[in-house]
Amino acid sequence: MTTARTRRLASTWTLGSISAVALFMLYLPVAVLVVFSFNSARTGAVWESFTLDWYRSIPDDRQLMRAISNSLWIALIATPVSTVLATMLALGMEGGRFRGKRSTEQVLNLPIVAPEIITGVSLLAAMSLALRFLNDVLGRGNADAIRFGRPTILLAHIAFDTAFATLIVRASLRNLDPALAEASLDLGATRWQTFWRVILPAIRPGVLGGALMALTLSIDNFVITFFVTGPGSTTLPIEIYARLRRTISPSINAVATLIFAASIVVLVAALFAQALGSAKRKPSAEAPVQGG
Amino acid sequence: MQGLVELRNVTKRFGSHVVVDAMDLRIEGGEFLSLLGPSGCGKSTTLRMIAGLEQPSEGRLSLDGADITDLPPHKRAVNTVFQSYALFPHLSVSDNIAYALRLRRAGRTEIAAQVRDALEMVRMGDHADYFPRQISGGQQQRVALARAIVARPRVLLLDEPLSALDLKLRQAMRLELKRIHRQLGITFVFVTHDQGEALTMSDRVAVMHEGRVLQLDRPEELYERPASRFVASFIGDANLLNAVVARAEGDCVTVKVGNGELPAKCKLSATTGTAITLSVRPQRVKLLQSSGGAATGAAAGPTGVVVEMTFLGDATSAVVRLDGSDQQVTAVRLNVEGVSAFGDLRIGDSVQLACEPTAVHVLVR
Amino acid sequence: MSSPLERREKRLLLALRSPGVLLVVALYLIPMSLVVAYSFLSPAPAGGVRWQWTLDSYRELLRADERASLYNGYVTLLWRSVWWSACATVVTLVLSLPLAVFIAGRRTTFAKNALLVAVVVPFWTSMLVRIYAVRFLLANNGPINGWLDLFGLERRVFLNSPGIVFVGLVYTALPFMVLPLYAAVERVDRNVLSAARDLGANAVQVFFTAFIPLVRVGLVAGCMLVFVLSVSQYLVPTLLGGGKANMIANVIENQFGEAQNWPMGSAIAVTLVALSLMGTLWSVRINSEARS
Amino acid sequence: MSSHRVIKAVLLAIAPVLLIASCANDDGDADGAGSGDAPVTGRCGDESKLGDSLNFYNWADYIDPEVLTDFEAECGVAVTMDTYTSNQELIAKLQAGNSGYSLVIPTDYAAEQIIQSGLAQKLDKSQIPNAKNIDPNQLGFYYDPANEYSLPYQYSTTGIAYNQTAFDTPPTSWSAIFDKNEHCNKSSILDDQYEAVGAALVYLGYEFSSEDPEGHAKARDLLIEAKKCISAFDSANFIGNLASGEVVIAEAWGFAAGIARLDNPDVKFVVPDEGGIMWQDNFMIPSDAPDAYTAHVLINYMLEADVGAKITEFILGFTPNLEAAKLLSDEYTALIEDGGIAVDDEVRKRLTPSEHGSSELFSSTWNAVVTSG
Repeated sequence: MTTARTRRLASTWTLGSISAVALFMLYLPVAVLVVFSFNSARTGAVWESFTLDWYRSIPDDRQLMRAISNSLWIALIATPVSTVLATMLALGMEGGRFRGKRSTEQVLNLPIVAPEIITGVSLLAAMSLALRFLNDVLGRGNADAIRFGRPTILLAHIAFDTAFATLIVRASLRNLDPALAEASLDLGATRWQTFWRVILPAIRPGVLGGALMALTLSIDNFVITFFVTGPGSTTLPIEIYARLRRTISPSINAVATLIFAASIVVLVAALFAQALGSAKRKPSAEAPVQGG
Repeated sequence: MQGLVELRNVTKRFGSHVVVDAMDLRIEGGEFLSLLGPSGCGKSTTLRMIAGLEQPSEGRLSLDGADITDLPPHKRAVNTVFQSYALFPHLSVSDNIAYALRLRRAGRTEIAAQVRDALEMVRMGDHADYFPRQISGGQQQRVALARAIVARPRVLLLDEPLSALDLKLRQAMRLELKRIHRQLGITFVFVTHDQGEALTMSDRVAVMHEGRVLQLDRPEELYERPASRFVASFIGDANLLNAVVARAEGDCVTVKVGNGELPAKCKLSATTGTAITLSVRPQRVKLLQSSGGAATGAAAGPTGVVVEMTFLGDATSAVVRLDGSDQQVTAVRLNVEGVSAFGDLRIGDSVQLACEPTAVHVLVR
Repeated sequence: MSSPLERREKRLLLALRSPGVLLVVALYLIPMSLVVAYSFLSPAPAGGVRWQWTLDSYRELLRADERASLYNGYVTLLWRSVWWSACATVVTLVLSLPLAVFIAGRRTTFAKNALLVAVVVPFWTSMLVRIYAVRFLLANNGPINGWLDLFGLERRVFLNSPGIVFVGLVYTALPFMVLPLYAAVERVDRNVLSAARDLGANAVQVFFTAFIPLVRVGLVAGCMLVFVLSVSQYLVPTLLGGGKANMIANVIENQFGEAQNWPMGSAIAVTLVALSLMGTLWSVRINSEARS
Repeated sequence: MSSHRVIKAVLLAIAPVLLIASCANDDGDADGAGSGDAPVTGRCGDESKLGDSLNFYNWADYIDPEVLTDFEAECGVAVTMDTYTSNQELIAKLQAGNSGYSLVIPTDYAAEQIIQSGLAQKLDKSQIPNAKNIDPNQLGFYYDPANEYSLPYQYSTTGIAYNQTAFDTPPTSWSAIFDKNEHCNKSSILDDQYEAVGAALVYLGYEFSSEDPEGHAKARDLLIEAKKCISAFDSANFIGNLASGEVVIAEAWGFAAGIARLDNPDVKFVVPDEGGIMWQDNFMIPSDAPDAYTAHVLINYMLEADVGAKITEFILGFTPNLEAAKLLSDEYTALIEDGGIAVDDEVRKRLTPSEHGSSELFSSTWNAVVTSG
C-alpha cells in the first residue's frame, strides 16, 4: 500500500516536472518578449531602464493603427458570420444521413488539410481571375473596379474560420443526446424553437469555442491573408511581418505584448462567462419553489 | 367504434432493412397498452412513429380519427417519456416541466399551477429548482414523466422508461405509473422488453417479434394461452416440449412426451400423431419421487433425472432431464420457511412428471 | 418513396449545409482545382501562366533530383519536409503526453481548467508573435546568450540552422497536440488501467497495452494535426531558418515569387497536398477502425 | 477552346460570392484619370481633378511618413501606403490585375518587366513640371530609354556593409563574404536572386547580368558554399542586425548601411574592388491605376526640392533631384561620406547598372541555392 502510494507520488512528480518544463518552454519566449517591451534600449538583450515609450508610440503610428483597425474589422465580421455558418453546417452535417455525405466531408476537410501557402496562392489565382471577369461583366473601369482588399480578405477568413469552427461545433453536437431535440419537438416545439431553446443552450460551449477559434485564426492569420490583400487592407500580422523584416522596432515588442494580453483577456472573459453560466444553474437553497 | 390511435398497414424500412412490417394496431382510449418484445423487434420504432419522430415508409396513422401520418411531432397531441429521460440540462426541474406550457404561451399563473400539480403527481414537489444533473436517476425519471403529462396529451408514450433504474426503484415505479395512469385517465403506450413490467401494468400487451405483432391480448390470456412458441417463451418462463398427440377425446388430448404421457386441454382439433409443442409453466410441473418406475393413473407421466437444483430465495427450481430424450423440464416450487419444498430431492434422483390438464397448453408446431 | 415530412427534413438539412459547403467549394475546391490546372500549364514570362498544356513542371520536379549533386532536388526537399515533420510530431507527442496526463490527473476542476488555460493561451496567441519571440530570445545578442555570458559560459549561435527550425516546429505545434490528447486522456476510465495493473501488467505494459489504445483516437488526431501543420510550415523556416533550413513551402513561395514560375510552384503544391491528404485519409481510417 | 470553358465555369461559380463582397468595398470614390491640357500649377495641381485618396505601393520604410501627412495637409489627398519587400511581390500584385494602386516604385529591371508586360502607363510629363529638376545622368537607362514610363525616385548601390570593430583591415573584396568569410554566423547575403547571384557573378569576374551558363554554375557553387557559413540570406533584418552587432558583414544596399549607421556608427560600407551595382528605383503608374491624375500630382510633389531632400534624408539613398541635393543637410553628407556610402568618380567606375536579361537562368541558379543544404 505504501509502495503503491510512493509510486503514485513519484509518477505524479515526474509527470509534473515534465509538464512544468513543457509549459516553461512554451512561455519563456513570450515572457521575455513582454519584459523587453518595457526596456528603453532599442537593441540587444541588455536591460537599460523601464519605459512605456514603445506603447506610447503606437497610437501615433498611422500604419500600425490602420493595420490594427483592419484586423479588428475583419475579425469582428468574420467571427460572427463564420460562427453562424459553422453552426448551420454542423447541424446540417450531424442531422442525419444523406447522399454524398462522404464527399461533402472530404470537401470540408480541405481547409484543414490544405497547406496555408497553397490556399493563399490558389485564392490569389482564382480571385484575380474572378475579379477580372466580374469587372468585365459589370463594365467597371480602373477607377471603380472591384479589387483585392478587405472584402477578399474577409471572404477568405470566413472560409477557413467556418471550416475550423465547424469542427468544434460538430464535436459538441455529437456529444449531445439526440433525444433532447426529439423531446423538445415532442413537447410541441417547432424546429426553430427547438434550436433556440434546447440545442443552442446545450452546445453553447462548442459554439463559443468555435467563435473563439474563428476570432483567433482571423486575428492571427498571416500566410493566406498575405496573398489576398489589396490597397489599404494590410492586417496586423502582415504589418508585423513587414516590420520584422526591416529595421529594429521595439514597438513590435509592445504590439506583440498587447496582442498577447488581449488574447488572455478574451479567453479569461470567455471562461468567466461560462463559469458564470454554470453557476447560475446551481439552485440556491433559499430560492422559492417555482410558482410557490 | 374507432380506436384512439390506429396504425394501418404501417411499414418502416431503414434502407433495405424492414423494422416494422405491415403492422395493424388499434389502441383504445384510456387503456394502458404495452409493446413487448426483444430488442430490435420494432417496438421503439412503432412508438416513435406514433410520436412523429419517425415517418412510416408505408401505411397510415390516425389519432382520434384524424390522419396524422404527415403531421410533424410538435403538432401531435402525443408526448413521450424517453429512455434516456432527455431532460434539458440547462433548465431547472420546474422549467423542464413548464417547457411545453411556455411554448403554448400559457399564462404565468397557469403555468405555475400546472407545474406544481405535475410535480406533486410525481411526488417531486420539493425539487422544483434543482437541475437535472443534481438529482438521481429515479428522480429524473419522475421529472421526465411530469414533463410529458403536464400538457395533458391524448396519448403518453413511454419508451423503456424504467430500464435505467435499479430493481427496487423499478418495482416502485411500476406502481406509481399505474397510479398516475388511473389518476389521469389518458392512454399510455408503454414499450418494454421486460415481460414482468408489461404483465403487471398493462391492460393489454402486444408481443412483437421481427416487426410484427404476434399476439395482442390481456396479460392473463397471454400468460395462460400463448398463441405461439415465441410468445410462450417470452411471457414468463415456460417449459416448451416437443410432443406427439397420443389420443384425442373431445376437447381433451393426451400427448406423448419422452417416455410417458401427459393430459392436456386444448381447443385444437388435433388428430392422433400430430407433432405439437407443449407449454407448461414451471410452477405447475409436479415432480413425483419415482420408485422404480411404478406408475399410477391412466397416463403415466414421463420419467427423468434431476440434473440441477437451484435455491432462488423464495423458491427452489429443479431441472429434470427426461429419460429417452434430450429435453429438459424446469419445475419451481415455493419454499416454506426457507425449507425446500422439494423435500429431500437431490441431484441424480429419478423423478416422474405430472401436470394438471389445465396446466398443459398445446401449441401447433 | 419517402414521406413529405422526411423530404422536408432533408431539405432543411440541405439548406443548413449549403452556405458553408458552397463557401468551401468556391474558396477552396475551385481555386485548388485551378492550381492543379496551372501545374499542367506553361509559365508566362513575368508570372502567371500560358494556356499551353504540358507535363514539364512535373518532369522538372522529378528531374531536378537526378541533376542534383551539390543541391537538393524538389523530391529530396519534399522528403526532408516530411521527415522533419514526422520527427517533430513524435517529439511533440513525447512532450505533450505527460502534460495531458498530468492535467487530466488533477483532482479539482479549477486546477484542470487553470492548466488547460495555460496550454491554450499560446494556442490563441499569434503564431507570428511567438516565433518572433523565439527569435528574439535566441539571437546572437539575445537574452539567452546574455545569460550564458553572465554565467561565464560561451555564447552560442542558435538561430538560422535546421536545429532551431526543428525546435520552432515543435514549439508552434505543442498546443495543437496537447488539446486533442487531453480530451482523449480525460475520457479514459481509470478503472481499466487499474484492472490492467491487477492483471499483472507492469507500468510499461499498462502504458502500451491499455493506455495507448484507449487514447488512440485523440493521439492520431493530434499527430495528424501537427504533421499537416508542420509539413507545410512557411513562417518557421523563414523567420528562424534564414534560408539555411528551407522546407517545401519556402520553395513553393520562391517559385510563385522570385522565380515567377507559377506552374512549377503549382506542381510542387499539388504534390504536397496529395501527400497531406494521404496522411489524413490514413489517420481517419485508423480512427474509424478504432471506433468500430 | 476547352480551357476557356473551364475558366468560365470557375468564374461563374465564384462570381456571386465576389459580387456580395464588392458591396462591402469601400473605395469606389476615386476620380477618373485625366490628363487634361492645363499644366499643373502649384504643388497640388488642379484641385478640381484631384482625388480624395490615393493608393501607393512602396518598399517598406522607403519614405518619410511625414511626406505623406504633409501632402494630405497641403493637398487634401489621403495617401494609403502599402509596402512590399521584393520586386517580385510588386509584379505579382500588378499581374493579378486591378491592384488598386496608382503609384508604384519598382527597381530598374523590374521596371523593364512591368513595361514589357504592358502593366505601366505612359507618364504625362506636362503634369510633372518638376521633372526638370532631375539629374540627366539618372535618366535614359536601359529599361526606359526615353523615360516615357518612369522617372527616378531614388538610387543607391549594392556592396558590402561591415562593422569596423570586427575588422583589422576593412574588407575590400566580395571574397570576405563568399569564400574567405571570417565571420561565420555573423554575416548575411541579400535574399534576392539578382542581388545574390549577380554579386557572385561579379566576384567571379563575370558581368552582373551575365547569362553565361558556366558563370552561373560557378556562381551557384560559390553561393552554396557561402551559405554554409553565413547566418542567413536576408534582405530584411540585416539593417537591424548590422546596427545591433548581430551581423558584422553583409551584402547590403548603400542606403541600408546608412540607416544602420544611425544606430551604430561603427557600420561602414564599401563597394568592393571587383565591382558593385548601381541601381535606381522609379516612379511608375500602373496601366490600371484608379487615379492616374492624382498620382502625377504626387510624383510632382515628391520631386519638389524640399520634399525630395526630406525623402533622401530619411532613406539615406541618393537623390536624382539636383534641386533637392542642394538642400541636403550636413548631417546627411557627413553620414554618407564617413560611412563610405558616397559615390565619387573613382567608385562610380566600379559600379554597373542592374540589368537583367533572362530571369529563367537567374531563378534556376537561385533555386538551386535555395534548395541546397
